[in-house]
Amino acid sequence: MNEFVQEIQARFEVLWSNPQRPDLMQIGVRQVNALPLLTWLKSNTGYFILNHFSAVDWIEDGEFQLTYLLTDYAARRSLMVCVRIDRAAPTAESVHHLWPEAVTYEQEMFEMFGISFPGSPRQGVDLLLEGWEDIPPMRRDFDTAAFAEEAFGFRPGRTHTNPRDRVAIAFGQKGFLHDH
Amino acid sequence: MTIENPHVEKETQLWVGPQHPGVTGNMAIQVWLTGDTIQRGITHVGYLHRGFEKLMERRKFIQSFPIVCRICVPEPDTNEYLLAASIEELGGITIPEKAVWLRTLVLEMSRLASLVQQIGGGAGATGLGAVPNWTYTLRDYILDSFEELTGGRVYHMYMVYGGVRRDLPVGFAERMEATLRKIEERLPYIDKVTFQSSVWRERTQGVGLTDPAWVKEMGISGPAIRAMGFARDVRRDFPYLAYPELDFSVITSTGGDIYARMEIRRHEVVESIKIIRQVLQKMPKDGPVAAPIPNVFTWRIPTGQTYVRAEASRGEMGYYTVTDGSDKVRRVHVRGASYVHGFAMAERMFEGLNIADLHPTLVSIPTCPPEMER
Amino acid sequence: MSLKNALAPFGIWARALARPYTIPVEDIMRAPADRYRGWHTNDAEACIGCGSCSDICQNAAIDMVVNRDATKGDTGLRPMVDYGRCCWCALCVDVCPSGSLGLSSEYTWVDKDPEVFRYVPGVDKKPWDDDTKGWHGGEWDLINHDRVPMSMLPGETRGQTWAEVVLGYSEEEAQREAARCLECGICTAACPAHMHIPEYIGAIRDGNYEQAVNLIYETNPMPEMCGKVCTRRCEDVCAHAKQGEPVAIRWLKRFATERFDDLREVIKADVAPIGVGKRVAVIGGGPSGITVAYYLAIRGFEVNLYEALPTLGGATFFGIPKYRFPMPSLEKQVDMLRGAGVKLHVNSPVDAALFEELRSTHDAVFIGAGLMRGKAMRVEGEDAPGVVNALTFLLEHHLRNNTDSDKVSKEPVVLPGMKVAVVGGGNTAIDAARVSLRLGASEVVISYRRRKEDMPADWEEIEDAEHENIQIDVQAIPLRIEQTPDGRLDLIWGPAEMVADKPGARPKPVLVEGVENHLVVDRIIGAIGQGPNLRWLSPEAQGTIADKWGWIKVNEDGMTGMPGVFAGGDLVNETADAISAIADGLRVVQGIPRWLGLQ
Amino acid sequence: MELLLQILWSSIGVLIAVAYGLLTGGIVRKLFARIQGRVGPPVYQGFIDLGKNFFVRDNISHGPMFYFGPALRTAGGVGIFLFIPAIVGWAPGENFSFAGDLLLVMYFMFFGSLGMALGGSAGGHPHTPIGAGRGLSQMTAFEVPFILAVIALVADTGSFSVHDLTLAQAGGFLEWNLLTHPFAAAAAFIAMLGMNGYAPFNVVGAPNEIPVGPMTEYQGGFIATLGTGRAIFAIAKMILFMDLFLGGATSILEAFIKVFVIYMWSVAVAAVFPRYRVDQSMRFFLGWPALIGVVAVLLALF
Amino acid sequence: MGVEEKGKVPLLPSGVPVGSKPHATDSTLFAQGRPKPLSLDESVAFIKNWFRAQSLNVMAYGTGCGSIELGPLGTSRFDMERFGITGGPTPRQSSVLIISGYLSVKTLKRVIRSYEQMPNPRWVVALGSCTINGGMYWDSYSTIKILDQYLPVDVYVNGCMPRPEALIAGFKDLMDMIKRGEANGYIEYQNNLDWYRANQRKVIKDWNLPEYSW
Repeated sequence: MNEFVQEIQARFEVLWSNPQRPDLMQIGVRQVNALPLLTWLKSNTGYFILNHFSAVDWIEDGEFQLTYLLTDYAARRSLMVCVRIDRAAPTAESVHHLWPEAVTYEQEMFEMFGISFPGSPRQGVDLLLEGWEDIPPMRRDFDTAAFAEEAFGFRPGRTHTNPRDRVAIAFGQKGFLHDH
Repeated sequence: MTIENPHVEKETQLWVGPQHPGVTGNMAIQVWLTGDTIQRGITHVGYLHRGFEKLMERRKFIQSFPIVCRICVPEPDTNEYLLAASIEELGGITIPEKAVWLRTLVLEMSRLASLVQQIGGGAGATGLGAVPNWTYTLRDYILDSFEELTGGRVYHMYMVYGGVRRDLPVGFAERMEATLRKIEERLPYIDKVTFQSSVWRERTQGVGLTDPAWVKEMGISGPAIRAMGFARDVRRDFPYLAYPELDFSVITSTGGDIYARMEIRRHEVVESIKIIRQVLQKMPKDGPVAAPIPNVFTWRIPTGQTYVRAEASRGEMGYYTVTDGSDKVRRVHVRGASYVHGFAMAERMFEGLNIADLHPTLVSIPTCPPEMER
Repeated sequence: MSLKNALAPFGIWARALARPYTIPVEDIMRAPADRYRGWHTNDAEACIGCGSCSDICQNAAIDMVVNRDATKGDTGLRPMVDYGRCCWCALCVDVCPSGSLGLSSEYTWVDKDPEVFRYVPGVDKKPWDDDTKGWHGGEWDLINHDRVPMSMLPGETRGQTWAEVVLGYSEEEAQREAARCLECGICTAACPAHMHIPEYIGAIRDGNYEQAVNLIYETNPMPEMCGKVCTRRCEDVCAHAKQGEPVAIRWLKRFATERFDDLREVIKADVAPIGVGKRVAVIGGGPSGITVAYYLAIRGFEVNLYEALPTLGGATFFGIPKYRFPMPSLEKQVDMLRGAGVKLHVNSPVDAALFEELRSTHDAVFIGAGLMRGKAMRVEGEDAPGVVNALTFLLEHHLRNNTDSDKVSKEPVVLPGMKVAVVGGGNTAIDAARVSLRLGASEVVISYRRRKEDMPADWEEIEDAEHENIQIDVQAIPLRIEQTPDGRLDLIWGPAEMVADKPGARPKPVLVEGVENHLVVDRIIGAIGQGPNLRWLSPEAQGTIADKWGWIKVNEDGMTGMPGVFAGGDLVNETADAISAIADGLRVVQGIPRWLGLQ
Repeated sequence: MELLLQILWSSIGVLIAVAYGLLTGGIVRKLFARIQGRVGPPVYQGFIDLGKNFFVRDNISHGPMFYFGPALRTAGGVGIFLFIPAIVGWAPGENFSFAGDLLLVMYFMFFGSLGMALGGSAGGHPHTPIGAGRGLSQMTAFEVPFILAVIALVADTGSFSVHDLTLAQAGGFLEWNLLTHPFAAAAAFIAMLGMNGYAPFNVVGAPNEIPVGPMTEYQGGFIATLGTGRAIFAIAKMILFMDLFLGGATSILEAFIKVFVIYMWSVAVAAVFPRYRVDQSMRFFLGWPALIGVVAVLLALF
Repeated sequence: MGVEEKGKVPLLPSGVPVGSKPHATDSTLFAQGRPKPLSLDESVAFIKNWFRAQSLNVMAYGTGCGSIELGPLGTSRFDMERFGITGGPTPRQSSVLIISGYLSVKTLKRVIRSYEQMPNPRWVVALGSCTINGGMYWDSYSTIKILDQYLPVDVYVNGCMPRPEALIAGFKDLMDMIKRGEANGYIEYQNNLDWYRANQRKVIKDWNLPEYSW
């Protein structure tokens, strides 16, 4: 796999590469040469099937990571291309002209993460949710439990006592290095 | 949600909606008809959306183990295996020999149950009442074996990180053999009514065609691609578990229509039965069934990402898992086979299809809505 | 469309004559497989309410509800399962440390009212309560029951050296052991000082040892001592102890404190200096005295500590041999006291006059003198030479070895090659036996009145003693001691048979008449027990603060009958172990400021 | 006066026919269940369903035209029954066969389906026009062989009255048109598969494509009427076939048995075949069954 | 070609881009007025209830994962038809609506529409734990937690998912209740429709329903 990475390195700048498994190589590229790399991979290498395309929310670094997984069924190997895009205004080039199933991936990512793919045919059309007014739910800063409690509410009548508190109350647990 | 067709002339717009006996699972097809033939169709999902991936980000590793098998109801075990395999790869856990064989057994039994159900679905979609009844009964016998092995009927929650939760019960092999023989005994009757029946052949041959040119563009897999002559099977291309030691053949056929896809399933049932017999025979008799895993309350896995794939009855299923050093998953993306089949491929197959053939086509692909929307 | 294809389907009409697959109506409710996961069952007595099932459940289906009042080993809570949430994954059964929770194999529950699908298994009666089939713990458990093994000195050689027997965990071992903890908090209740055990074990697991040590010092000024010699009440009630080995809490505490050579900069206390300008006198440098001195000193009190022996530590110095609790770790904790600004007065026993003077010059006085009087065996011939009390034997031994005090003869009582008999079954007896072994005794015998399982000593101590092939004679009541012609001693003892006492108490040994056995040895050490010794107080002071046997009575603040005089440690509580002494000290640390009105 | 008596007897005849239709429907459901390996519903389930549908509380109606669908359907079935002799030679069994002839009966057959198409479309559900379109086109297809068979018979016996056609076959089963006009019988019996609406030609009411086609909007009382309509329609057609090809019936028991046997022919085919699409079924009927019909007519004419 | 290749978001005839139509409030397609309350003597008619109980039509709508067990129930192994239970292809012909597990908001709207199309008397059977208090998806942003707030439920069959045997027990329970005249969820729905509608409005934001265009 490494010589294949060299081949890519020759054309595009590979930020990092990690041979996760003998049949899975992961590389990281800059956003600017993501689409050229994918187009090159599709047109003149064995990796022309887009197996999977999704986003990961690295909220601490303020970035989304787009992951394209291309598989070469003849050589029985996969290549995972990871691209970091800015989280504040997340936009990326659409690849639906290379792979038709990318339309659905992009539609879902716009709805779930808010990553816009200008030119993607079905961007903005509801895929999974209907009448959703909150921030895109798959973002890390969306708290689904609080939303569920507030929007739907749970069945009342359940009480829970934390064993730790019950022991502390029953036996008066105090610390002497600090004034509680 | 409605998508208006801006250039409406004299087409009837119809919703083969979520409440419809003729839709596999819970999804809607918005079709534009002229007379009985479909001009264009758009698949709508979201009716079973529970946000698994969001829920898994709030659950410790051991806690996302039971929720994963709820993703696809007819075939839950592929999800269990894929999550276990990805977390084990990232967490650095190797499973014992017997667990490898037990997992292969469970995957093949689940595949057999799903294939048998799909054969019933294929026949039922064209109006045959008898075959779905038989196939659901055969599937029920397999569920009884599952219940005996894993403790659960449909959701097994059996393949946990590090191996499996229980060993084979005593006398399981004989009872499983009896079930397999029941299936084999019923297959000729199914052939009589479907593959050898003139009406069924007329309803399925040349209907729901897939074009080999799509293979280059889309990640089609499973019976849909094997019906076009491509011998693509993850168990052969990217072998996992005990499949390298098993001999089974990848069934292909030509024609790319409903008949070809159902024929492949019919032969894959025989292959699955053969595999199950081999697994039960070659399985090591003793040895541990699970490797020890760290304390589940505080288990942290260092940062990493991986993509693990397996062959479900509908095609190639993959899990993209990212961990970030905490005790929860950063991101899991479930890529089911129906994600490509249900949207891109199905919408191309709808064109020119008779509305009466919509249901047989959907069943033959097949599309499993919960897998498409998770 | 060939004719064969047209006629083939008719073949299936044969199916119409065969027997239908349908299950007849009467046995539709068929029995499920043996390991089918149905509704929950729980053994309410075996359950300790640790809440592990409630923590593992990802559907938040299990609430811990109050079922009985909390006791030392049981939080008194029981899991209530909400079947509006449960998904029958049985993770709660696999994580249950006591193995009380299980799933029956019953699967039908139909009702009109949705509120009914919630019950406390084992408490609310259900038809499937005694179903043995279903899914039960034991076959594949999420928690691992066995402890990380501790490396120790090999059995034979450790008898000859004074090096520390238990070698302590490495960092990796400690983190692996700490990761076993389920953080249920039951140990906190059992520990007399209620230490923050789950918190500091979590800190050790996460690797921030500084926070761990600070958490330990919240309630324990002598953690290294506790880490080596504590009686580990916490480990007895640990959730793991039900079905496996408990978490090694004591060794983890020791690991945390041994990470730092000098804890003075590490421990950061921020308490209000309420005691500035106030003076407190502490009599006795045992665990209770050290606790009062340390915690009052960091609160600004001016503390004067008076200790009769040359070093502090009290019973932990002279009562516990150095292969279990080496001097350097005792010195380290005494340095903490100096760091806190306590003025130490060693080799200065307090008599009645000094006591009165201290009462007048200090705002409060604390008595933590400990049990200094070894009980006599009250056996005829006890005053023969060569018969010595275990307390004085150990005291003199430690003074001779570890300090340059001149009050003791250079000549040890037990000489190499002697045969020694120790009468008694507590920790002191075991320590006396092992010390005399290290002093070169050729053979050591422990003779005890009751059975082996009744011995009050720590089971680990008994095991270690047997490793060092010390013989233990059980059910032996000493009758009298006689001198043999060649100057040796003959311990004559009679066998005893056990008679059940009131329920819960140990059975009483009763002498079997007419049978006498002889045990000829060179030295006899009596380790029957220790008693209070308040003779240094004036008689009327003794009268006010102590009862007729010499035990001091205190109120909930730790104050005795005499205002301003507080007491704690073995003189007050009967449990007579170090951690209870620290607990008394902690009570007094709250009592004194409250009595002085400074809180 | 004699007419009044006849009306009384015929209405009793209709009730018996409905009851027998529901009973046969129950037996057919049991047979389908048996072949599927099931126990199947009790035989009297048809009556319970009828009762349940009557007792549905509120019937959602879409205007007056909506009512005509089931009404016309039932009227078609009753019409056929009234104008053909259920039992030949026994006054009450003759019904009004003297007044009507084969053309009227065939009109009543088309009449039912037209009614359903109009009524269903009034419901406003898009499935109904598609279902109606299918039903009507399929009906025209399977009517062709039937009409050719009828023409062959009429040409041979010279009269349109069913009564005369039945009498023409009197004299033992050798005289039955089934044997004397085999081609006509074959074409008619194949056409009957289409009429009954069982597989392989049940795409009209098929649940999993366009759910139940014209009947999508009907519920409660309407379905009860439709149920009785279908029951009487089936029995009436069977009696017609009995009269035309099996020499009519001289006693009630003979009528019951012959009707049941004819019914079993379409059930035997239905249990084992999937559904044809509409265009396939039209192509099927206009294929060799129509050819057989033409041959039958040629034979009858020359 | 099934997928628009134009790359431009198609506009509706009214000029509004596809998919971004403003959310309608309660459109006229949902029951607004409250029908006249039903007289209670109706439910004491034992004969009518006996007929209704002996022939139930289960609507063919697998709303959740529990509907996979309706397969074995409807086919030869457990055969619900011998109890007179058959499938109803459309809401008009069905009398029992099975909510077979979790219910996402998108499905809830269609379920309400189907429920209101069903003729009275109609019953709701709720399967699994998801309909009682949210089940495994208690913290999901898209599934409802307490079915009781949105639809009147007559019988709960617990289990995740309930087995066919449990479903048969549930149906027997429902049939007995109908015969005793106690299964009156639909009367309760009609009598306090405002309460149900308020809860539904709190959860469903977009009340659009697909219009059928010719």
